Parts: sequence; structure tokens; C-alpha cells
Amino acid sequence: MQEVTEQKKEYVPTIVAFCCNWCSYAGADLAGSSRLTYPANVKIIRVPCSCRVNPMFVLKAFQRGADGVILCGCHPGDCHYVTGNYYTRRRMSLLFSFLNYMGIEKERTRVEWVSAAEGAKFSAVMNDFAKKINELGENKRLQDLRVKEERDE
Amino acid sequence: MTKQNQIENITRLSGTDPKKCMKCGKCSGRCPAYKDMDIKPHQFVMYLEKGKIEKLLASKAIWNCLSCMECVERCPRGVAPAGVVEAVRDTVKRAIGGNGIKAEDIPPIVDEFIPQQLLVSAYRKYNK
Amino acid sequence: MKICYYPGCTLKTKAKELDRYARASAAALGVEMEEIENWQCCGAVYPMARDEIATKLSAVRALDYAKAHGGKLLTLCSACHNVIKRTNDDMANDADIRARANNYLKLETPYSGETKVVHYIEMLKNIVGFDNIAKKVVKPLNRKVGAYYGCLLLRPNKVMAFDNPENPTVIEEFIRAIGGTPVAYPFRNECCGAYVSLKNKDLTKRRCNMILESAKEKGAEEIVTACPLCLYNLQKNSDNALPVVYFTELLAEALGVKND
Amino acid sequence: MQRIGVFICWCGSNIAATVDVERVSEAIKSEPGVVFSANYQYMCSENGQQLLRNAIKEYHLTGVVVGSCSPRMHEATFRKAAEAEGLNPYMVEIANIREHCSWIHKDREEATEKAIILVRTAIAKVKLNAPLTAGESPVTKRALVIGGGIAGIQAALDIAEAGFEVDIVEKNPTIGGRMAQLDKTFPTLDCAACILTPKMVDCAQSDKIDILTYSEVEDVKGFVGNFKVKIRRKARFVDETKCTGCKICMDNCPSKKGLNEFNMNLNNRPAIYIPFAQAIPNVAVIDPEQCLKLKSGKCGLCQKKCGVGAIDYTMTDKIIEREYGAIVVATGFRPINIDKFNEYGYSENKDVITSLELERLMNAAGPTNGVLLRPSDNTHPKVITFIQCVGSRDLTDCGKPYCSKICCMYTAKHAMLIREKYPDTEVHVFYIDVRCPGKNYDEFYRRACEQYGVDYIKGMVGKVYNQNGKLMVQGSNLIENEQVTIPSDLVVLATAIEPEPSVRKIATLLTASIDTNNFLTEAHPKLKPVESPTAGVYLAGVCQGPKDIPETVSQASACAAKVIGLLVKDSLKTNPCVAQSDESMCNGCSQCANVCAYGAITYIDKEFRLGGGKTETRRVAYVNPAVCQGCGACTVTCPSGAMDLKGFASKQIMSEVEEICRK
Repeated sequence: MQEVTEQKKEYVPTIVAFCCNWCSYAGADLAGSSRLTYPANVKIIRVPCSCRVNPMFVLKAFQRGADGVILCGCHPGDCHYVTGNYYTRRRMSLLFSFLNYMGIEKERTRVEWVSAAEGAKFSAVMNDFAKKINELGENKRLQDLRVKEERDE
Repeated sequence: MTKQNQIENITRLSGTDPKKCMKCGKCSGRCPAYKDMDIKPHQFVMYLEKGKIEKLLASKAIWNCLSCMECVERCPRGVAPAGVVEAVRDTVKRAIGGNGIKAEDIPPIVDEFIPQQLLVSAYRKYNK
Repeated sequence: MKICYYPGCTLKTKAKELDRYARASAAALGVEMEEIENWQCCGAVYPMARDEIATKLSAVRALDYAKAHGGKLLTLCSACHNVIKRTNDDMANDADIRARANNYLKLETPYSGETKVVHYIEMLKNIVGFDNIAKKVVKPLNRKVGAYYGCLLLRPNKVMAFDNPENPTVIEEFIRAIGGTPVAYPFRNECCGAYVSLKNKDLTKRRCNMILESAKEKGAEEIVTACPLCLYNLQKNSDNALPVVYFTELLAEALGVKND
Repeated sequence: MQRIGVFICWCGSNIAATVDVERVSEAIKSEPGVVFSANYQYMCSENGQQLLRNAIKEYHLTGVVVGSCSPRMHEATFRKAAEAEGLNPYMVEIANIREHCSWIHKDREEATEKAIILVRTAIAKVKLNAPLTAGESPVTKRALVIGGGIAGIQAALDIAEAGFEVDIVEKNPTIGGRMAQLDKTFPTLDCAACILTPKMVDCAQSDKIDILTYSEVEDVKGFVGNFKVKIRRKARFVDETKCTGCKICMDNCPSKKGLNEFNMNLNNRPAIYIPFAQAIPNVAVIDPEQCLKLKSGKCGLCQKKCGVGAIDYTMTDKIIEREYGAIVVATGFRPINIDKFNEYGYSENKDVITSLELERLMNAAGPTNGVLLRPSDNTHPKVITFIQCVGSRDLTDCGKPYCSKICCMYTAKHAMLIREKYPDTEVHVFYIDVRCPGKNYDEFYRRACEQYGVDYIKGMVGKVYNQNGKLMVQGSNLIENEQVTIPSDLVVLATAIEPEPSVRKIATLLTASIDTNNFLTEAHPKLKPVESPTAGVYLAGVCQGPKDIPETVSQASACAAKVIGLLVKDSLKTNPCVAQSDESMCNGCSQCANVCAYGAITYIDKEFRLGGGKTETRRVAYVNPAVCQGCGACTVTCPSGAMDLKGFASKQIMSEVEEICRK
């Protein structure tokens, strides 16, 4: 019994997933209706387009103790807003390399293209990403300690 | 050298990607040495793509290809069949006994008009 | 004006006329061909295999010399032109070949394709000008001449950029400039059989007969070429449907310097 | 003070089986701002919606969160219900606890915890929601169709049929386009003119359609429902209202050496001409480059001979301005220039022709009156060789990387027609692949082989050359593994097609995006195939991608349906979730306008009060809410943080992030 409680207390990472409304959010819906599982610690935020994701949001997530952030958008060339995902790709590759420089491992951040028809891919991507984050463990690099204290209190 | 290494080596030497071939046959439609090619230019690309290089290494075509670049010039997909032929020929002649022409065979065929250019180019093409 | 000149081996032996008429004509046109020092054989064929470096070095040496002596290198033999121009393109655009060739040569400043390779015909067209040549013609040809381009001047077009590889016209323009009537025929850009004549004479003979007959059918009385190997094959490995001469011979004839 | 109501749906057992809905409701009750928390079996049902409405009324809710299925399913349902009770619909948020939770997690504990977090996240967002009102913009009930080929004609006819006015702008002197040049059409072999010209006449007779030929779109301003377009009416030198199309001018014109474009330059036409017998409008036009009077002032014969005084040498271009609610682009195609494909000898041999030239040679109204005679000597060709994929699927700089789609079928058509009309003719076709997907298409091609004895050779041609008066076609026969040479009398090249180059300018004017091959891009490759990403702009025909006549007509009718659906509205509701710039923060740097794919952002000079009676004028961004599609690209680009997206504001998303990370 004691052992089981110990296991329960094992660290569960927090993963924030930004999904564009037209492709990836719909892909996640399809994963759901196809009952394709992925870990419950992945939480999705709906945005109109992946290009709506401000680098600030990613930084905010890490500051608040997220362990991984993933952005999903339409495949290049298929963006509902024509070129939005190209901006995402450029912005995020820059941001992620900065974060890597700061010690947020490259594996903690990711951009994936998931279409509305790719429920299976959505599930596979989330499983894989969650596995990588589990391996990396807790992210403390950007965490705001004041936030952590508030929480622990 | 394993066969896989050999395939990779020929592909590298040829400087061409056989997967780009769409099998239209334009190269063979133009080849001026076609009748003397036991393996046709498009087949060089196809056999390399499929990894069936034994046929290529044993072909007579490598000694009859004129390196005229007609096939390279006309390929609509940017493939260079002549590059594959040359890569196979180089592979054969670099192996022991792989030379395409023997030194002792030359004097009898040399006439007084034969330009150096011919001897040098034939030697370069056929021998190590 | 002076220009660095790379003659090549064959022009010193079996193709002396190609060289001699070229020099005499150039002098008549006010161009001084300055043979570069210590040139070595270009190798006669461009090695296509990606790992061939040593075989390209003599071309690079000649190019590097010309770089320091006016920046242009004049060629005459089609084969030399092909090898040197393609090697020059490698040195300019292929970082791997450039690095490895420079490692071998240990030049003071690495060579990276700065020299401009100019074929004699390109010189006539772009530096002297066909209209200026026409003005200096004293003995117009007055006959029907078929130009034979062969492979080496034209292909690969991306690198050679000599003329339209399917429908070349520059030698026809040249023939017109020296008072001849050019005859275009479909096989003027097809291979004569090249080095294969040493191993498969039959193939070469079929090619050469086809070329000459096609030119004859279209009305040519004579064929001109810029390549000693093409000339040899067309003359010696064919049924001699037409006489074949070097283009420089016709130029010298028209300029009245053939016997200089 | 916010008063939030939370409703957790069981979705029968879809949610309730994995998520402890009772526990979720209970946990949420203590969240700050939540004044009502309940759960119900089916929130989307009549009763469920009533529960929501009652709670809004009873508890004076300022915001609503529904924990249910995906917002893509029922967001609209719940927003409507809220609106019916007087709550702004944009004060409703959905927590997706079905697709994103109950359906993918097996552990009840885990799923319940996640559901609580998702609902809390939605609460965090809704607290920052602002009431939004969809704007309205009026609709000009008139459509513009650019291009008067079969695509433009079909779209215009369908729009007119629904009772809306429509203008066709065509740059040539007549409508009809490429289809008018064709002889027969596949796969039924009916004559192109017979099926096209009645439609052209319908256009001319419709009181709803205004045909503006010899005209080009010069400028486009405005947005969906409200386009303002300038059209250049090129000087025709013939009064359209007077000309009767009697052709007396054509007979009398002394300058007869103009190349006849309609006949692919295969014969000549006078300087004053009507392109073809069934031209609409049937009105002459003067080619100013060729007309002696216009060039040198000498002549004037046509004016003297014209019985109705229609000729006016002083005519100049005119610009007219009109307003439209919707625009259909149908600019069509042309065959690519094949001068660079010298291996086929097109420029050297008169008897090497393109397929479109063959159409004219086979056409009864063509230069040979429909008798197939080869151009060099006007004799009957006995051996005809077709070469497919000339410039299609070609990555060199002479060709196009795509398949032109129509060539396999029209080559089969040509081969069949020739064998039908001249059974003693030998017909060969060199092909790489024969691509005939479509109703009755493959059957059509097989008929060419099986019934008409057309010789199909798998392989590409390497060279076409002239020998002893024959065109020698040398190519591969890959099945036989042989190089073959076919002595032919006529060689026909199935030339690749490309978008009519004028489409580039039109795309720029419309901010419609264009791909690397100059095809216009559709809004979605599957689900929005006729919409341009620019609202109110629709695409028909080859300007969007290679296609044949049936597909073009379908697409044109689809465009018309979309246009009618737009024009039938008196006003357009605009998506209120659009970008908005905080003018006090904007520094006018133009970055946002640069990333906007829709051209929704313009700059205005705005006066700001500085206090003390002083004012300052600054350049600030203005987002046109009718044009903005709400992607948010500009919000991230904005360096000063002035730009934000309503409904997905930075603060809202940040609070969602915080809530998810709250442990």
C-alpha cells in the first residue's frame, strides 16, 4: 500500500499544446472520436492559427512550470490563413533555439503539422512528446520560484 | 566491398539520384550509341535504383557509351544516365583486371593520323 | 590585344594546322595569342566521377596561370575547351572539389574559378566581332559549308553555355562572315563516336557516315570542325562522303593568310 | 463582479462513464466568480438549453462555461441559447471534456482531474471575454467575372439566372476563349462551337449580363461585398453600338498581312477584323499596330466603306469604374512557349505543330476549312506522330513540373478524329503514361487503340529531324526496349498549358495568392476549392489548376452558387473575432500590414490630444473588420503590443496557460 502511494506521487509533467482551430484542433477531435489515447497531462489550448501563438505564451508556460510546450498547425501550404504556419515555423525555430541556449532542452519544445484528417498522427505525436518530456523530467530552468512557493503553500 | 557499399559508391560517384527518374525513356530515345548498348541508358538508372548492379558491372555498354551527354542534356527530371555509366565504368576499371583496353592492343590499331587526344581520352575512359 | 592561350597536346602534333591557321588569323585580326607557360595535357576527357580530383589538376593549373595573366584563357581544341571549362565550373561552384583541388595544389591564393574560359569561336564572335571579320575578308569562301559542332562544345549546356545545344548557329554565323553559305543539317550536334573508335570502330563509322550523309543531303560541300578527334573520325572512320577541315583553315583562307 | 455559470454535460455515458461529472461540478463551485454549477444528461437537448437559459436569468450570469463535446460541435448551439436570454453570445466558452478527455482516457480519476482543469481553464478565459458584436457590411448586388472563356461564360450565366447583374470583362475582342478555338471535345466528340456558341449568345441576350470585351481590370479596391473596380476599355476604333458585323470593312482593308491569332497564326487577317464568325459581340476591331490609317494617316478605306459610320480613328482608351459584391476570376490558360524544345524541331520545321494548331487545322472554320493539310506544302499527311508531355512534368527551365491533365485525352481525340476522317493515315503516339481518369475517359482512350488502330508507343522522343523531306521521329519504345525512328509527315506536340500570364496582375490586385506555377491558390484544397483566400473572390477554370471543360464548367457553376449565396444577402455579418490595434500604443511601423495575407491592415493619420490643447497626428494601423479573417499573425509581429485579437486576446490565452500550469 505504501509503495502504491509513493508511485502516485511520482512527478507528472505538465504539457501545454497549442492547436490551430482548422487543422490540429480538429485532428485532436478526430483522435478523440477514434478513441486514440494519449496521456492526460497533455492539455490543449485552441487558437485560430498556429501563428497566433506569441513566443510570450511559450515563455509564460515555462515560467509557470510547464515541462513541455508543443504547437500544432496545418501542414505547410495548407494553412487556412494561407501563410500563417510559415510564420509559426520561422518564429518558433528561432525561439526554440534561444530557449535551448538558455537551457530549455530542444526536446521540450516542438512544432508539428497535423491535419484535420490525422487523428492517428495527433495521438502518436502526443504520446511521443509526452514520453520525451517524461524522460527529461521536471523543468526548473525558467520556473518562477514565487509561483512555485504559492503553489506549495 | 559489400554489394550495398558498391551500390552506394556508384550512386555517389554518379552524382545523380536514380529515384528522380520518371521512366520516360527520353535518354534512350536519343542515345547515339543505342544499338551498341546492351544495357540501355534508362536501364542503367533503373538497375541502379533497384540495386541490380551485377548486370551493370558485366555490361558491354560501359565501353560503348560515348560520354556525349545527350542523355544528360535532355532528361526532363535532372537525372544523369551518363554519370551512372561512368560511375559503373570507373568501378569496373578500378577493380583488378578491369581495364577496358590493354596496352599491347594499341600499337596495331594506331595509324599515322591518330591524334594524341584519341589515345589519351580512350586511355582515360577505359583504364585505371 | 593579348590573350592567354592553351593549345593542348594534339595541336602540337597531329593537329598543327588547327593551331597554325588560328595564330595566323588571330594576328591578322589584331589578337596576339600568348601561349601559357608549362601547360600540361588537360586529360582529353572530363572525368565525371565525383571523386576524380587529380585528373583535373592540370586544367586548374592552367586556369590559375591565366587568372594572373589577364583573367581569360583561350582554347581552340573542343576537348580542351570542354575539360577546362567544366573544371573551371567545378572550381567556382563545387565547394568539395574546390577544397580538395586546392589542398593538392597549395597555391598562394586558392583558385576558385575566377578565370573566364573563352573558345576561339567565342573570341571571334564576342571579342573581335563577326562583322569586323567580314570586313577583313579578302577571299570570300563562296561555297556551301556544313558546321560540325559535335558534343564537346555544346554539352552540358548548363556549364558550356556555348550555344543552343539543339539548334546551334554560331559556326553558321561564322561561315557567313567569311563569305560562305552555311548548311544546317540535323546531325551537326551529334557525336562522331569519339574515343570509342579505338575499341568499336564499327560504331564510329556508322556515326560518321550518318553525319556526313546528312550534311551532304542538305547540300554541304565541305565540313568544318574545331576538334582533332572529330576530324580524325570523320576522315578516317567513314566512307569520306565529304571533305572535313578545321574551321581555322577556312578563316585563314578567307583572310588571305593561309600561307603565312 | 463576474457571475459565471458552469454546466457539465454527461453526454449520456460518453462523458459520464469516464469523468465523474458530479465531482467536477462540485469542485468548480468553489472557484472564484462561479455562482452556479450544475450537470445534466444532455446539455444540447431542449431541456439542457432551457437549464442554461433559466440559470442565466435567475443568477444574472455574466459568463457561461459548458463542459461538453468539442466547440466545433455545439459552441454555436450554446451561444445561440445564451443570446436568446440576452447574454452576449461571445460570453460563452466551451471546455472540451469529451473528445479531448473522456474519450481518450481510461482512468476515471485521471480523466476527472483533467476535466476539472479544462473547465477551470475555460473559466479563466471567459472571465476575460468581452461582449462582441458581429459587424455588418452592405452587399453590392452585382458580380464581376474576369475572363470570358467557358468558365466565365458559365459563371455569368448562372449568376444572371438567379437574377443578379453580372459583368464579364474579357481582354480579347470577343468572348469564347480557348474553347472557341477547339474543333471537337472529348469524350463525346461533339463540336465545341455547337455547344459553346449558344451560351455565348445567351450571354449577349441576357439583360442581366454586360459584356465588356477588349477590356482589362485596371484596379481593385474594397473588400467582400464592396469591391470598387476600375476597368480599362481599350480603344476599338469601331463603335460597338453602330457596327452591324457586315464585314465590308474586312473585305476592303488593304493591310491583310496580320497574323490571325484565333487561328494560332496559321493564316492572315486584315487590320480591321472580327476574330471569328460567331464572335460576341459581332463587332469589328482595328489592330492599331497594323492599321495604315492609324500608323501613317494614309488610307481610311474602312471608314469610307462603312455604311453605318461605325469607324472612329480618334477613339481612345476609357476607364470606367464599377462596384461589385463578388468577383469570379476565370482568366484561363495558354500553351507554353516551346521554342526551347529544339529537340522536337518546332521552330525549324513548319510541319511540327502544337495540338492547338492542329485543332485549327481540323476545324471547318480554320485556315484549311477543316481539311487536314500540313502547313509546309498543303498536302495530306500520311503518317502523323504525336508526342505527349512536351513541357509537362519537366523540371528543366524550359518546362513545367506539373501534369497538364488534358493532353492525354485531347491527343486520343485527335488520333481518333484523324483515323475516322482519313482512314489511310498512320497515327503514332509517344507517351510516358496515359492518364485518363474520369467518366468514360479511359474507355475513350481504349477506343482510340482498339477501334481506331492508333499506335501507342510507351517512351519519349529524343529527336525530330528532317531527312529527305520526312520528319524522322526518333524515340524509345520501352516495352520493346528498342530505339525506333518513325518517318512522319506531320508531328504534333502535346504542349503543356500554363495560366494566362495576365493572371499575375489580377492576383496582385485582388491579394489572391498565386503558386510557383502562377496558378491561383484556392482557400482549401479539398473543402474550399472554388474560394480564393480573399473573401468574395472565387476561382473558375484553369487559372486555379489544369482542368478540362467538364471540370471547368462544374467549377464555374460552383463559383456562381457561392456568388449567389453572397449576393442574396442584404448585408454580411462579419466575424467579430478580428484583430484590433490599440491606437495609443501603435507606432505605425507597418510590420502587421506586411504579414497580413488579406491586406486588411491600412494606416490612417489620427489626431491625438496631448493635453494643454495640443494635438499630435500620428500614423496608426487600422484593421478593416470586414476583411480581417482573424488569424492573429499580426498580433505576434506587432513589436509594441498594440495589436490584439478579439476573442483570442493575449491576456485570455495567457490566463489559459496559467490555469493549465496551476497544479
